[in-house]
Amino acid sequence: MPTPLLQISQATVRFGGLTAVDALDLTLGERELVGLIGPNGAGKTTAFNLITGLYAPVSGTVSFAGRPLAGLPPHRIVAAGIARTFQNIRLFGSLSVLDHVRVAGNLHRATAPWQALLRGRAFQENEAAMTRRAEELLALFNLERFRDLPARSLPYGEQRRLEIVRALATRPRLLLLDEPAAGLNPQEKIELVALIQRVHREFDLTLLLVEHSMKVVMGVCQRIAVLDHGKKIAEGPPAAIRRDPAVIEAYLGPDQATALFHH
Amino acid sequence: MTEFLQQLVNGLSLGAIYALLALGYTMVYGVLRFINFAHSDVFMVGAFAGLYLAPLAPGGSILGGLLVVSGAMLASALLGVTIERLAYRPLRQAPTLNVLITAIGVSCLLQSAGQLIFGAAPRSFPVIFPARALSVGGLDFSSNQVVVLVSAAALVVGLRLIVFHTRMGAALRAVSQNPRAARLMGIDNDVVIRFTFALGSALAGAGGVLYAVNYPTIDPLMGVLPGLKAFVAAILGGIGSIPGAALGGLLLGLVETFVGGSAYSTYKDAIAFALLILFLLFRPAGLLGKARVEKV
Amino acid sequence: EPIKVGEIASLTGKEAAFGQSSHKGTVLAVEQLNANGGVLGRPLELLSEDNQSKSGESATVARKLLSRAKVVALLGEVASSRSLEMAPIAQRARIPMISPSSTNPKVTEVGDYIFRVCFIDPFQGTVMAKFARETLKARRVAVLTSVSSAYSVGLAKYFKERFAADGGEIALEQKFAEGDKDFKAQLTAVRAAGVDAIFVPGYYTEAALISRQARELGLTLPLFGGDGWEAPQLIEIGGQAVEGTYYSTHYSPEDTAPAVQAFVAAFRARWNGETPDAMAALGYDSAFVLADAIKRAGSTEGPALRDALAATTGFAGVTGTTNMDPARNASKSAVIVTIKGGQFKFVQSVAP
Amino acid sequence: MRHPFFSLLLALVLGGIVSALSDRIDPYNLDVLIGVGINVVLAVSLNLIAGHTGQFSLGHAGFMAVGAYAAAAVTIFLGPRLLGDAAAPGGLAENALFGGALLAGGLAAAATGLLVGIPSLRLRGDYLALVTLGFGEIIRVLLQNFEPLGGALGLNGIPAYTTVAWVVTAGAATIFTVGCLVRSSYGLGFLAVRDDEIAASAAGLDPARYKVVAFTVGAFFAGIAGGLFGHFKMTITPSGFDFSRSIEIVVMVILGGLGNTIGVVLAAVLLTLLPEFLRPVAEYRLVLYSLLLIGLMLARPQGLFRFRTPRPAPRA
Amino acid sequence: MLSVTDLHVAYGAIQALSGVSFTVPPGAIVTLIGGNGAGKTTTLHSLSGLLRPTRGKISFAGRDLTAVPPHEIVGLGLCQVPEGRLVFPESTVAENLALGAYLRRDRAAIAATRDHVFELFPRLAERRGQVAGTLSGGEQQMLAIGRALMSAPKFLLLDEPSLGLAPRLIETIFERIVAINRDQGLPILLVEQNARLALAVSSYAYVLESGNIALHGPSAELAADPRLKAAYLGG
Ligand SMILES: Nc1ncnc2c1ncn2[C@@H]1O[C@H](COP(=O)(O)OP(=O)(O)OP(=O)(O)O)[C@@H](O)[C@H]1O
Ligand SMILES: Nc1ncnc2c1ncn2[C@@H]1O[C@H](COP(=O)(O)OP(=O)(O)OP(=O)(O)O)[C@@H](O)[C@H]1O
Ligand SMILES: [Mg+2]
Ligand SMILES: [Mg+2]
Repeated sequence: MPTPLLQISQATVRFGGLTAVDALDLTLGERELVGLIGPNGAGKTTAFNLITGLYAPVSGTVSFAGRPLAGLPPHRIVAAGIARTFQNIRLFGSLSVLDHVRVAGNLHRATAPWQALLRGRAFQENEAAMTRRAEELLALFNLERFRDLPARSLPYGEQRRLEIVRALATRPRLLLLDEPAAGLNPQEKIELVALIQRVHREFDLTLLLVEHSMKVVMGVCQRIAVLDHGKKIAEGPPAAIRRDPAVIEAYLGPDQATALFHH
Repeated sequence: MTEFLQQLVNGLSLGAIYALLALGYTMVYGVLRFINFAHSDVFMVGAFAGLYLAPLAPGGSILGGLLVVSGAMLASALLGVTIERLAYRPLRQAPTLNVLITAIGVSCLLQSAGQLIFGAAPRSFPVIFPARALSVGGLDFSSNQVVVLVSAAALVVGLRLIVFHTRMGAALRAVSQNPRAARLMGIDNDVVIRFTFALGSALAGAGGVLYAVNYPTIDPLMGVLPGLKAFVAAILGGIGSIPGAALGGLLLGLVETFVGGSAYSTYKDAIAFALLILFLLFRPAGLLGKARVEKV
Repeated sequence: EPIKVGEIASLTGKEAAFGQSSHKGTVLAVEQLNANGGVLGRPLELLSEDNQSKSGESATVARKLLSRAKVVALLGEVASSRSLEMAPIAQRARIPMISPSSTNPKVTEVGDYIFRVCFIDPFQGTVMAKFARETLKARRVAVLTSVSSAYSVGLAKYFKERFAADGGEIALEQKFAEGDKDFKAQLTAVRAAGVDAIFVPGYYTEAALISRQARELGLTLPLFGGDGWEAPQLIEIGGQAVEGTYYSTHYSPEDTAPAVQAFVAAFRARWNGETPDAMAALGYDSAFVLADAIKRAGSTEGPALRDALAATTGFAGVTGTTNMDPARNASKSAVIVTIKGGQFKFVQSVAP
Repeated sequence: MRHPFFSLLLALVLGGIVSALSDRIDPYNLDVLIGVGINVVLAVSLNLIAGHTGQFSLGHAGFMAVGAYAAAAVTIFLGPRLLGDAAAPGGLAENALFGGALLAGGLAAAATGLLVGIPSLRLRGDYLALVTLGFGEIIRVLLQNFEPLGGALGLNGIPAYTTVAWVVTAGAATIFTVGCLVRSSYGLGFLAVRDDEIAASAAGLDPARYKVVAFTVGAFFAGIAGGLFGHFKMTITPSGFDFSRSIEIVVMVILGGLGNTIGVVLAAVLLTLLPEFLRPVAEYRLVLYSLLLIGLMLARPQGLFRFRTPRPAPRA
Repeated sequence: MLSVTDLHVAYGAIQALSGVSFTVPPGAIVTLIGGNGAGKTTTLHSLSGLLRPTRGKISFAGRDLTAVPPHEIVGLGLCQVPEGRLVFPESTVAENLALGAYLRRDRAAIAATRDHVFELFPRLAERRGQVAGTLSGGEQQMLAIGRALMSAPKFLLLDEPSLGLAPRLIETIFERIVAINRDQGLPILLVEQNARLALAVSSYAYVLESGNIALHGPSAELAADPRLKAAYLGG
């Protein structure tokens, strides 16, 4: 078996007396699309924070493409190829939509500060190339009409998409999405599913998706891991997870959120 | 040993004054999240209010002293509320740095208007509390120092009671954490903020009079330096924390005193700042400040 | 056509207390001169500019007064550091400048157009060192210096040099900074050092508080200082605690000389009953020294005025008799004053 | 600012013209003009730290002090040795020396900035403000006690090398540098760090590096401003670089609108000229000045010179 | 109970609502659905007094609310669970709940309500001492709902209560909302993205589009309406 892209083994994260992630094992292979679900407070976001270097595990390891990530600051982890979005949208309020993508592009087409002063040919070309690439990305996600607007003035759904585009601009090999469907209406959720699938296909990357909308999770994931109280309680293909009694008990509920309100 | 103890006494009494002023900074900061630069000038106005009120009260008695202090607190509270209404409230929706500018403007205004109205030359402050030199086991201090220490301690306890055990206190904390949500709880933010300014400014007024009692020369710029020191104390203690402000003030007073009495007195302020910087590097949220939690 | 004279003073800001005193003296002098028919038959017009006690401002207003108003001379500043800002500009423009009360030697070293009507720190330091040795019979003294004040640092330096040369011992030197009001830390260290007297080169604001706090700490030994102490507030603020302290000064409002009493009376009448302090007296004299020089020069041209100023001898002002020495510093007697029964009392006069 | 070189050129031509005329300008006007220029350099450089990068700093006067003293030390102590007696006033040798002195001042200040930038990695908001304030005060106290540089009395007898041309050049260079930095895709990182540090690191940016760069570059130009100041006023004192000087610069930056270079430049001009215009009211000057300051802020809370209103997003 | 007529609200130059009218009869659950940026939150903010309408009238229990400040509106019993939770991040769960009951004085009654809330959200009881800022997204949502219930409201405004909640919990919450409405006759104005769910629990629905009411009718009818199906019910 080839080395997995991401390997979390026996990782534990604690806040004071609270164990938010408990001896978690999770392995992602190249180009997989995996869902991470679980009740509120199960530790999903914490797992993301663990992977992206915002929290350090008290025990256990996280390694990416065979390389341990311990001790790397968040921006180095991004450079290594892991990008993410946030459960509570975190954009650069005053930056324009285009600039969000350009700034994330720095990782690969960095110009040094002094080049910015000399403004030589190479610099100009590089800037132009970065802008072009940013525009392409925006076009791909239908955001080009907002190009010069400050991000904070975007409608909610578009902000969510912009976060994904910003993450993609760092050219990740692994993309972590934290509740991308939250706050979207059913129609938008359908579009999101299509978008995720397209990103997965066209950008040639591995995706880990945290989401409470079963329509989205079941619709796109090849495999699903379920957390409860920081522990993994189930893992498998969507169909199996849907029927897993432990998952139903802890998370889905007996009626699986189908229309139950018949008055 | 006597020298050490004496310096300890000196440091504590100096620190108590910083603490008094720092409490006001911390109160206002706690609610509005901005450094009220005009605080130190409200302190000055408090002292001048004391100067003009002193002849009206029986001099050199506890009762007279308390009357003067209360009068100055009232005057300062009025001033604080007025400043809030005219210079800060219109900027309620603007970023706090903008309020900082009007605060600097108000501070400059009070100082320069003070020089015009009260004159630039220092004025001597009358005796309002019974003044006595005390000597205990080789340690010398004045009764005024005791007054300051006792008042500072009483105010810390009082403030903590208000903030943690009254409805107004609860509202105050709510407004500081999330003003919009506070309104949805039925809290009238304007009332809360006005209350905070009144309280904070009253503290400054009390501080001004007590400072003047201890160092009986007052002038329109008298607030600048203690204001700066108190600002430092408030941050050192963990801005927003009431016991932190008190502790920060005491600590700063002690550091200054011990350095000031040593062979390195030349570098007193530099050493005090250097120690503070080092300290903050290890405790970025100050002595008792809570590191701001940011859930991502 | 009036003769325009520029004045630069700290009318606002940190050191406005000193600046305003000096300014009031100067204004009074100009008013008196004009009431007596002016100089060379022309009235004097005093153009005062404020520098907010800020560094950088004095240079700007000096340029303004020189280029816009074409003043014939500049009066000012109290603080040596700000006088040093004006001086090179006056020197380049070849317009005389008279500092009323900057006592640092460097001020007049800037050039031959720069004068002052007060004595300088080396003289004052010497006077007080001698006084401490001979009159106070002090062997070991402590010095309390304000590090942020050039005046204080300078005076301390000359005092220490002379005192040590006279066989005394500087037991310790403690420092404080401008605006400090608590000196107990330093005084406690002084107490532990066991000295005969404390020298406080500084301003009356500090001296009064230092005296009080020294007494609170049970220190009964004599304190003494320089001309910065000279102000009625010293007794107002210091109260009992300044009894038996000494300082050297240019002048004393208690001086019974008719000229001084006339000045004090006129000053009180003009400024709301305020008693003039040393700054006021020096500000007053600076204007008269200038007027005297204009008269003698018979002209307001820079070089002529400069020569007349340099030739000032035996000018009798309220701060004593001024003789310009070759370094353009006033060589005049220092007066030593003590406080007794809540009154300033003349002790002795020390000739240069 | 589409063509930064063009505007730099324009500024230099303008500077050339003014300095050609400077002999004919009244010295007082010239003094004020140079004061304006120096404040522009200070405000724009602080804007990089506080406006663009969001690191609230109360120690800018400290950087200025380091630059002023270092530059003055070069011209006073090395100048006579390097120039000899032959150098013509205003000649090439003198200007070369001055250029070198300014650079030395800038570099010394930049080194200090680097030092101050480091705590900024751990501290935020008011805590950082305190540390920068502390650094400024430490610098002041050290200078006060350092006798070779004049101690509390300050350093005097600094040669008057500063000319309008130098000031305009420095102003243009500061605006150009800050403008170019911020307008490049590299420099977007400053803004990103200001808006959200965690998001910035999620976009692969190193917030620490950006902050340190901002402090270093900002301090460099503050140092240059200090050098210009010293060689214009001919006297510098430690107390001239105190906390209140820092506050003045902060006021310019906030009033101009954080991160808005043109606004900050205009605010620096306005706030330098305002007190001069208010001179006729004498003692009432500061009172009026503070009232105006409050009034301006209340009237234009978005910053005096921010005219663009955000466009609404098209509806989906 | 609550009636809104011809409501206009603008953010500076941006017109967010242009002539919205609807009513909520006593004891009813009425839902407001609509796409992103349609103006749902703006409507609720106007009702709570956080935004001032430029035109139109809001009347609640016979009182005109248009010029009443927010804290007095809460005093009248109109209580909102805001979008984005807006918890007090540095206060504990228990303190947040206590602030919800800020205007109530009867300690025993408050304690009883708190026990109810803890019963509804056992997780909150577990975490009563944790500062709210560190709660997970869903936990904060529970807290926001619990906090609103603490005020013993006479009218409840819910802005996307299901946001970020696990499926099982959504079920529980909606069951509970229906129960409270049924048992206490508490009228509710519900804003939801999850239109299917919203229509299932409400009796009447309004569809908001670009600041206007585009459609309205009994929920059951709208649920079958083809115009709604495409855009809001996900085909
Ligand atoms: N900084 C922190 N300090 C203390 N507790 C924390 C902190 N961050 C998270 N927790 C706790 O850890 C647990 C896991 O939180 P996490 O945010 O990972 O949940 P989640 O699975 O993402 O939930 P949700 O679906 O509601 O977003 C929660 O109970 C939360 O309260
Ligand atoms: N603070 C604001 N400043 C300017 N425009 C705003 C502001 N808040 C909302 N808007 C605009 O008003 C319109 C209505 O916004 P509102 O938040 O009420 O929509 P919503 O229906 O609640 O959407 P969502 O489903 O995203 O919560 C949108 O076009 C939005 O861009
Ligand atoms: Mg989460
Ligand atoms: Mg909404």
